[in-house]
Amino acid sequence: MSYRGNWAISKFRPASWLEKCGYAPQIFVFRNLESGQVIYSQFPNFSQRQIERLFQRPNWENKMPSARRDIWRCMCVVDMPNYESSVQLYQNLRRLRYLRDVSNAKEANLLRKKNEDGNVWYSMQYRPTYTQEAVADLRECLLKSGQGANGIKVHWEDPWRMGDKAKWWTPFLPNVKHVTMNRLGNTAREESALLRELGDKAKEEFAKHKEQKTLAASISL
Amino acid sequence: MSSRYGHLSKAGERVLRSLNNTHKNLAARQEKYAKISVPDFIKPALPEVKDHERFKTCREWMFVPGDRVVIMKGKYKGNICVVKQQDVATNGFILDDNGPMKNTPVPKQFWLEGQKSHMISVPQAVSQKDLRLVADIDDPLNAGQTRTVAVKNIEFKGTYYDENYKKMMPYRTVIGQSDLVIPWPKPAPQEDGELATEPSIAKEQTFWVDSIVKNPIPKDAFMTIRNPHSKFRRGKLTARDISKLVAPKMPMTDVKKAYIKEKQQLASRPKAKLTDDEKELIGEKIYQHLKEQGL
Amino acid sequence: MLLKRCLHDTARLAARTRYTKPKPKPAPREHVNLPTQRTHHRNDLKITAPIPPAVVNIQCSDDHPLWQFFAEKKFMRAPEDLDDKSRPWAIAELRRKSFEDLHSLWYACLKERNILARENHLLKNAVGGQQDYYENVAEKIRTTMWRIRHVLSERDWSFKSAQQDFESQKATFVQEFSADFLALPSEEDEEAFQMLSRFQQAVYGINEFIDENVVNRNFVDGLKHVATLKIQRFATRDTLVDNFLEGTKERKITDAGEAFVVFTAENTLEDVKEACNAVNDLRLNGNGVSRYDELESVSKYIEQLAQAQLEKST
Amino acid sequence: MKPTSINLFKESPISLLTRPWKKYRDGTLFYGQSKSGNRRTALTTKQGNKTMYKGTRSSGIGKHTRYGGYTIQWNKVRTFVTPQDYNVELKPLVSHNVPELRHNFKGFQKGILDSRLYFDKLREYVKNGKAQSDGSDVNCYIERG
Repeated sequence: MSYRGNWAISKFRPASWLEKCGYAPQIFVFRNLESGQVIYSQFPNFSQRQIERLFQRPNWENKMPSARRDIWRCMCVVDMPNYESSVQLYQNLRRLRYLRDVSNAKEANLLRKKNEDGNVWYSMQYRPTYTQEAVADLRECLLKSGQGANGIKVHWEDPWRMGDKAKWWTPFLPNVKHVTMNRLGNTAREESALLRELGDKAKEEFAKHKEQKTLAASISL
Repeated sequence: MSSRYGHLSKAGERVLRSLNNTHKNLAARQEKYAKISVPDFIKPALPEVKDHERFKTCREWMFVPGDRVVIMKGKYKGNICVVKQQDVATNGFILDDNGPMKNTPVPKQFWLEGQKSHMISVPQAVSQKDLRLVADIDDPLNAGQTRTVAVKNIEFKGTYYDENYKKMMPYRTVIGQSDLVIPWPKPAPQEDGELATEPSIAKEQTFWVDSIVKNPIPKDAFMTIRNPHSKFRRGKLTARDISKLVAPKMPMTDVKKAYIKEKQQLASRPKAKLTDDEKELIGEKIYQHLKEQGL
Repeated sequence: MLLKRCLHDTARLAARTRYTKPKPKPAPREHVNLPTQRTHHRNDLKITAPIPPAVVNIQCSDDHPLWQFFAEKKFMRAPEDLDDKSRPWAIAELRRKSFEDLHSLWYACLKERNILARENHLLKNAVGGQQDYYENVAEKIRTTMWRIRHVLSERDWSFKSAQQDFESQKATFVQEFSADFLALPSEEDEEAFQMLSRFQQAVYGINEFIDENVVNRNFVDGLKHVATLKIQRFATRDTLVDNFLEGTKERKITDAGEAFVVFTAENTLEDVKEACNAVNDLRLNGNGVSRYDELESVSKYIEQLAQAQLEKST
Repeated sequence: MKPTSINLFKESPISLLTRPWKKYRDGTLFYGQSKSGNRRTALTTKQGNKTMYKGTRSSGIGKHTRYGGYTIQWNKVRTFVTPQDYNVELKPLVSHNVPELRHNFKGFQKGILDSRLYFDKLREYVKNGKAQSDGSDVNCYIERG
């Protein structure tokens, strides 16, 4: 049997499991530095199995990326108000990826920027369109997440990558908060620590939120 | 974006340069086609000169912008013009409106600001041999008045510091009349550039020879001041290297040894000296001989 | 077809017996574990166009260090805005600049060349030009830079050759200075002692900043000579100093300890007198420094002096 | 059978070895047949034996240790020493309106390297201190070195 990476994080996990195991209601988006491809994860890390699940139709333009940790960098972290919505977001993102790669592949291909040969624009191995699609997908999911996307916070590694904020985000998703991740020091090396810190903060927030809710419920009683 | 690195690296430079080396039999033909392909409004009036033939000093140029010259040849013969510009590519001079002009059509994308018609008059460069310098000199007949003359030939003599050009310039004189100096025209004043240091700061002295004991330069700086691995510093032979490189002396053969010994022996023989008697004898003999000859 | 269906139905009904009757539905169970995962992806998701990155989100401070690669914060300067009139620094002008100034100038040149190289690269690649506007200016700056190196190298060689030739010239140099120094009238004392301090630094390397000094034979000799000069200057004005000078061998101070005492005295008559008295006391006590451990004792004195000064300042 | 080329007989090995008219650029004698051969091209990374490493003129700031580590040798690391008090007023060029200063070494045989000149300057310094010389005038164009 081939190595499938970290077993604990290699499959889909429901909300209750995530809460029980001490994860925060977050979704992590990683991007590949070489090819620009993107993977979504429920955990602050990822495994080979996740990659295999996500890239269902690999071809010469959209190759199955390797799980080398040094070529993946966290692109953004989305803090959701509760575990159910985070799982829902993950499912929606996965669904959109499926639509792009499998069922509506032709339609998705029409939206991509092409080079003079009619192929997806690239420079060496790098195809920037995949990262840009991931941003578009995230926006689409947040738009459809319901309740006006309240209490959602997006931590961006680089605000450049989120696209024009005034054009794409504020008019449609005024309640979504955008934050830039800490960029001081060697963030590439200390990424896991950074993500853990973000997770701890999100958990605290969630606990506070929950407390308030129960308090409100008790008062109404 | 295509990337060209010719300005950063010399890789492949020789090959590219060799593309320009045309055979001498083809040069004329190539020049002809090059001339045809250049549009009329860019076409220079004079043939372009090679790099090493281009004028560099004011002695070569003879006239500088601001000089008055008279045209000696062609349609515009006799016109007195002012030199506006030196044309470096053709060693020619571009003159003011009195000089030769050419009416040519210009495509719209090359129109100058304020241009309204396709036709434009472009000044044509004039070569040095068709121009004579015009100067005002004191009239020898009417004292106190000046006369405008064209100078046939110019000669440069000596140098002096020119306040206007801020450098050493030669005296420009009429040939044969070294006292008749034609001054260089005053150039138009220009503002200091952006990269120029303030003059007073540039000329301020901040270094004085102040010690015979302590080097004025920190030791660590020498690695960057002089390259210890420079190719001009190579090739210092040590004694060991020389002993390795120089072939040992061949031992002498017996014959050679004997020859040298003989030579030494011959040299060490006592030299015979002529005594007075012998000299007398020789003299006598010569005398007899001459006598026989009848001298 | 119709017949077939009819047969199909009727045959089934005919075949139904007591045993083939469907079982009644079971009663709903009470303790049922709900599925852990009940959410599902939405079905109204749409593929949208990729969102390109945008620079507008990024705020750049005006003092960002990378601005040093840009002239006037422009992408590229127009060729007309370039400074093509100025000339490179002349060697003679650079010879008059201190090392620190030349070092600064080198960095100024380097920064400007970085800017020009950037612009030249853009011209050759992004714009597709063939001209050498930027290279011509950069070449001038390069001239300044090689001249800086040339001047520094030359300065070093001239220092080294002068240092070699100084052995033979030292005696006359020192003598000339002594004559000049002693010839200055007493009104110009301040000037004279400034001259002396420059002289001691130039010839013996005796620095006014104590911790920059290196104690060697030359330094100690300098100490003695400077002390002698000081005494000689005041000897004509006071009999005590004159007598003290008479008492020394050949009217010179030869002991390093004594020289140090006189050297550290202030440049006034009173202080010099005091120093003379102190030296006399030293002599009475027989506290001379032998010639063989001069260097050690002088360096010890210097250390003590430095410490004393440090304590005073703190 | 093909007849042997007559050219092969014309040059004896000794005459080939001693012909002095063909030389490399650095002056050493050339003994080969043709100077425009493969020999004069640059060494590439693909040539040489398996231990040959041409290098890329990059890195080399330390050593690989056993077990895959790397120790940096700081004396090999490129360091840029910036001036301690940066003089902002100095710019890379000088105005064209300022005459280029020239030094004149009349009476000093070795020019700027002359020791006598050095002593003279030292004497002047000891006497006058840090006094500006004639060249500090903006319009000065020639000065004693």
